[in-house]
Amino acid sequence: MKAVARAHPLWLAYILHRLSGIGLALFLPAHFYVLSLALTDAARLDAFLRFSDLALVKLAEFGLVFLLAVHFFGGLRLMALEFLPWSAQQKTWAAAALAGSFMISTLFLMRAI
Amino acid sequence: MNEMHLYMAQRLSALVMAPFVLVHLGTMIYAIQGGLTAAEILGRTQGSVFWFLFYGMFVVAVSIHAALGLRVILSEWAGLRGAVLSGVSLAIGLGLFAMGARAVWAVTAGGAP
Amino acid sequence: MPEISSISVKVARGGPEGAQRMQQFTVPAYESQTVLDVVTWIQQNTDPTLTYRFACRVGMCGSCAMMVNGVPRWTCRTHVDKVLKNGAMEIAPLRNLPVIKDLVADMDPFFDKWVAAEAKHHPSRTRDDPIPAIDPDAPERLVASAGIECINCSVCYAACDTVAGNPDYLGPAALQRAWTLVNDAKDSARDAILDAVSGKGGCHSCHSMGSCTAYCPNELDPMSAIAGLKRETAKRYFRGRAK
Amino acid sequence: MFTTKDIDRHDTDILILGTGGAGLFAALHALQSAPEDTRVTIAVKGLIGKCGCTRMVQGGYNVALGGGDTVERHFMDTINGGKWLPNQDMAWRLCEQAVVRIRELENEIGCFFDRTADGSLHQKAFAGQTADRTVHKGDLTGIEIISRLMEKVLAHPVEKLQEHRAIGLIPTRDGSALAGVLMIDMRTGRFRFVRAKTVLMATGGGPTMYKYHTPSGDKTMDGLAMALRAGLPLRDMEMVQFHPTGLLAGDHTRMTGTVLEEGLRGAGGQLINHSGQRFMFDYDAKGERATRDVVSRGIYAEMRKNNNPEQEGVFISMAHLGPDHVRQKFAGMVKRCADCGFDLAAGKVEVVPTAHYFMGGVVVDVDTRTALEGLYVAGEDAGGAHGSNRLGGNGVANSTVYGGIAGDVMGADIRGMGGLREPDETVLEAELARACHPLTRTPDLVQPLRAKLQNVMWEDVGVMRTEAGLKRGLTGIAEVSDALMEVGVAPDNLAFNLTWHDWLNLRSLCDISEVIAKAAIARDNSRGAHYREDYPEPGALEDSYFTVARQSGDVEVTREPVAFTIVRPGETILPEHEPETLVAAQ
Ligand SMILES: Cc1cc2nc3c(=O)[nH]c(=O)nc-3n(C[C@H](O)[C@H](O)[C@H](O)COP(=O)(O)OP(=O)(O)OC[C@H]3O[C@@H](n4cnc5c(N)ncnc54)[C@H](O)[C@@H]3O)c2cc1C
Ligand code: HEM
Ligand code: SF4
Ligand code: F3S
Ligand code: FES
Repeated sequence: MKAVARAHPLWLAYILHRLSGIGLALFLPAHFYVLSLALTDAARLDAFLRFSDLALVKLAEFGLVFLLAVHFFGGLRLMALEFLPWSAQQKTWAAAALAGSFMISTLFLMRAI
Repeated sequence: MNEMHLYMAQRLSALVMAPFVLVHLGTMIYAIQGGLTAAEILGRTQGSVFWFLFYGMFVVAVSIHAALGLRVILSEWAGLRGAVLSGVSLAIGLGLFAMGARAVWAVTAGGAP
Repeated sequence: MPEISSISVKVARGGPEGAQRMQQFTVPAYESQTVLDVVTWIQQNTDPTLTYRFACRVGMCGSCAMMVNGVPRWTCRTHVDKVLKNGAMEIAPLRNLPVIKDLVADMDPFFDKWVAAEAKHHPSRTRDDPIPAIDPDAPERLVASAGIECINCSVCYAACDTVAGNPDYLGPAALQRAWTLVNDAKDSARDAILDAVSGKGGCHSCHSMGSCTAYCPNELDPMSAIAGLKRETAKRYFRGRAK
Repeated sequence: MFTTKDIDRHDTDILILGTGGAGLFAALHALQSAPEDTRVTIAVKGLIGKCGCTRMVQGGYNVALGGGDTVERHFMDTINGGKWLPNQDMAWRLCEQAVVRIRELENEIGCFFDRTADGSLHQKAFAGQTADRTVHKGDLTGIEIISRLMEKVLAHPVEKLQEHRAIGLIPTRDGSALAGVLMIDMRTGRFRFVRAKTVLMATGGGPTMYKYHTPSGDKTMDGLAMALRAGLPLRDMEMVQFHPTGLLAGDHTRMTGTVLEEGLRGAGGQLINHSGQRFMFDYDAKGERATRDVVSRGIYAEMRKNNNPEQEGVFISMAHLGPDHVRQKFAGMVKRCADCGFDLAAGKVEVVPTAHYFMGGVVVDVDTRTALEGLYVAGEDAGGAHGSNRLGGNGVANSTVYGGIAGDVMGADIRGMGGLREPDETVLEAELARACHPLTRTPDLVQPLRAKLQNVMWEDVGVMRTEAGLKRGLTGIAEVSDALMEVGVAPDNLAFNLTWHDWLNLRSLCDISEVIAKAAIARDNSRGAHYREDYPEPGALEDSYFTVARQSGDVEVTREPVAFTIVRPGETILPEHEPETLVAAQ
C-alpha cells in the first residue's frame, strides 16, 4: 500500500490499537483453550505451563501482555477523547498510553525472568 | 441493532472490562513469580464464586467487545456487508463466549465442594 | 523570472473506464510556483488534453485538491518547494472519490453525504424577524465557530482511511458541519441532526485516526468535532434510556 | 463535425446559469415563489457553489442597519461612489432590499456574521462610505455566505447540471423571446440544449482579460458575450474596477493578480517603489488610504515612470507596524503570502493594480427583466446599480439582492407563461458551429494569445486611457481575435478538454474586450473607474450619460442620459443637518 497521509502520531495510535485488537482476538481462543484443559486434562495444562517457561514462549507472552496493555491504554485514550470534553492533549494521551503499556509489559517480563 | 446500539455496546463492554483487565494483569504479574503450575491456578480459582463472577463477566464483555471490534474491521478491510457481516460477527461472539464459558467453568467450577 | 531548472512530474491520466496510468512530464521550475501552476503548465504547453479543476486559485473554493506524493493537498496554495523530492513529484486525483478524468474527482458523493448529515441550517426565524443577538464568546458559539471556515475541499475526506473502507461513512467534513450546527443557537433541529449522524456511517464509524485534522489545509479540527458528536449522541442515548 | 442532431435536448421550467450569490439565491427564491412541481435547473461551469467570485468575497456586505445609518445614506454613498451614473431605481432597491437579505442570510440561510461584544452585528466602513456599514465574517465573508447557500440548495430538489458551460442564448424563430440555452456538458464534451420558460443569467462578468486580475478562473465574460450576440444592450462597459494591490509573482503562476486585502492599507501599510520611496502622497493627500481608483492610478503612474521590465510593480510593506502585530491581525493574508513564498509580515511583497470587478453589464429593469422575454439577468452580469464605480461591499449585496428578486420574479412570471418555446434552429446551428470552429483548425497553443490579449488590455485599455491608446488597443484585440480563429483544438478527445474551453474563454474575452475599448472611446470624460488622460475632467454632473453598446453586425456604442429619478446632482435625500459622515476620522 502506498503511503497516504498516515505519517502522524494519531494514525499510528489508531493502527496500533487496531492491530493489537486483532492480535488479542486471535490469541483469546487459544487462551481459552489452554485454560479449559484444566477441565479435561490437568497434566497437559501443567505441561503447557512448563513449556511457557521457555524463553521464546516468554517472549510471546510478553508480546501478548504488551498487546493487551497497548490496547487497554489505547482504548482508554480513545474513550477519554470521545467522552471527556476535548482537550488538545490528545497526542500526549497517545504517548502516555504507549509508555504505560511498555512499563507494564517490561515489569511483567522482568518479574517473570 | 442500529449503529448507535452497536457503538454503545462496544464502548460499554470496554468500560466494563477496564477494571477486569487491571486486576487480571495484576494477578498475572503476581502469580507468575516463581513459575506457574496448574495446581496453583486452580487452587486460587476453583470453587471461588468471586472468580467465577469475575471471569464470567469478563468473558461476556470480551465476547461482545471483540465481536463488535472485529465486525468493523471485517467490514472496512474485508468488505463484508449486511447479513454476511452480521452473521460472521454473531458467530465470532458466540464462539468466543462458548470457549470462554468453558474455560471459566474449567478453572472455577471443578473443585467446588 | 529566470528559469532555475526543471521539475520531473508524474501525472495520473485516464478516466473512469480503465485504470489510471502515470505519465511523465518535465516542467520548467520557477521561483514562485504552486502545484496547480505545474499542472497548468503541462496543459497549456505540452499536453492540451490534461484535465484538472480549479477556480479561485487562493484557497477559498476548495476545488483544486489533489493527491501530491500520496498526500491530499490544496494545489493552488501548495508551493512546489514544499513537496518536491529530488526534483520530482507525483500528482493524482483526490483519493476516496470516483475519478471523472485525469486529476478531476467527482465530488458528488462528498456533497451527497453533506446533505445526508443534515448539514444545513434549520431556521428558527424568518427574514421578517430581527437578527438575534449572539454573544460571540459564549462557549457553544466558540465551538460552532471553530469549524465554519471549512471550504469543503474534501482533503480530509481523502485522507481518512475509514472513508476508504466504509462507503457509508459520512466523512469528517460533513460531520464537522453537523457539529457546528448542533452548537448553533440559531438552529432549530438539533435532534434531527443528531439522528442523522447516529445512523449507518455516522459519527460512530470514526476511529479518531486524526488524518482529517492533520491534513486540513485550513487547520480545522474535524476529529474533535466528531468526538463532540459522539459525546452528545451518547448523552442523548442515556437520557433516552432513563426516560 | 457536429450537427444539431448531435445535441442532447432537455426541458425544464426555470433555468439558472451560474451558482454565485445571484444564482443560488435565485434558485431558493424560485422554489419558494413558483407553483409546486415547477422544475428548477441549475447549470454551472464549475461545481455548485465552488466557483465564481461570491466565494472569494473578503471584506463584506454593505447594509444599513440603523445606529444612525439609513437606507438613504447607503443610497447616497452608492450614487456618489458611482459618480452619479448609477440607475437610481436599481441602486435604491439594492440598498433597501439588502436589509431584508441580510436578515434572510442570518435567519433562514444560517450565516453567522461577526458580532460585537453585545451580540449585535459588527459593521465597519470601507473607503467611500459615510457609516460603519459592512457586515462581515472575518475576512472570509464569501465562504460563509456561499457555503451556507450551497448546502441549502444542495438539500433542495433542484436539477443540477454541474460542469455545464452555457455557450449560446437561443431565441424563438421570431426573435421575440428566449427559447433556451445551448451548453456543453464539459465532462463528456457533448452539447446539450435546455429549453426553459425563464432563464436567469448570473454568470458574474469577470474582467479576466487583463494581465492582472482577481476573479476566479471560470469567469470569462461568457454571459455578456452571449447577451451581446443575442442583440441585447450592454451598459457602462468601459467601467472596469481595479484593485490597487494584486500579488505580483510572475506570469507563470496563477497566484499573480490575486488580491492582497484592502485592510492592509487601511491599517497603515505603505506602498514603496523600486527606489525605496513612498510615493502615494505625490498623488493624493490621503496617501495609501485614498480610494481604490486613486491608488491604482498612483501605482500605475509609478510603474510607468520606472519603466523597467525587471522591476514591474511596487511593494507593499507592513513591517513597520511590527511583524508580530501584522501576523496576528492579518493571519489569513500572511499565511496565504507565506504559502506562495512571500513574507508579508516582516518583508515586503510586490504588488500591482489588478482588474477586480466589472460594473458594466446587461441593461435590466429593477425586476431583473431584460429586453428579451424569458431572459433575466442578475449579479455582476447586470449593469446599472453601481454606475462608474462599485463600493467595496456593494458587490455581494447586489448579487444576493437581485438574485433573490430574479427568483421571485421568475417564479411569478412563469404562472402567466404558456408552454416551452421552440428555438430558432438556425441560431442553434450557428452557435454550435461557433463552438466547433476550433475543432476544424490545426491544433496550436491558446495561452500565448490569451497572454497577448491581457497585455493589450493592460497597456491600452487599462487603468489610464487615451484615445490613441484605446484605438491601438482595438487593433491589438482584433489581431488576437483573428489569430484565435486560426488556432485549433484537436477534436479527438473532447471530454473535459480544458484547452477547448480555454479557446472558448478567450473567444468571449475578445468579444467583450472590444466592447470595453469602444465604450471607453465613447466616454470622453473621467468618472470613477474610467480615467481618460486626454479628458481628465468628470464633465458636468447634470449632463451625465451612460454608454450603451449593441451588436448588430458591428458593435456600436451610444450614449444615454442618466435619469435622476430620485436625486439630482448637488442635492441629497438625507434630512437636513445630517452630518456628512458618521465614520470617526482615522
Ligand atoms: C477577490 C474578490 C474579493 C471580493 N470582495 C468583495 C467584497 O468584500 N465585498 C463585495 O461586495 N464584493 C466583493 N467582490 C465582488 C463580488 O464577489 C461579486 O460582485 C459577486 O460575488 C458576484 O456575484 P455573482 O453571483 O454575480 O457572480 P459569481 O459569484 O462570480 O458567480 C458566477 C457564476 O457563474 C458561473 N459561470 C460563468 N460562466 C458560465 C457559463 N458560461 N456557463 C455556466 N456558468 C457560468 C461561474 O462558474 C459562477 O458559478 C469580490 C470579488 C473578488 C474577485
Ligand atoms: C479492557 C480493555 C479494553 C478496552 C478499554 C478496549 C477498548 C476498545 C475500544 C474503545 C475500541 C474501539 C476502537 C475503534 O472504534 O477504533 C476497541 C476496539 C477493539 N477491541 Fe478492545 N478494548 C479492550 C479489550 C479488548 C480485548 C481483550 C480484545 C480482544 C479480545 C479487544 C479487541 C478489540 C478489537 C478487535 C477492536 C476493533 C479495533 C478497530 O476497530 O480498529 N479489546 N477496543
Ligand atoms: S475540514 Fe478542512 S480539509 Fe475538510 S473539507 Fe473542510 S477545509 Fe477541507
Ligand atoms: S481521519 Fe477519519 S476516522 Fe475520524 S478522526 Fe478523521 S474522520
Ligand atoms: S483553486 Fe480554489 S482552493 Fe485552490
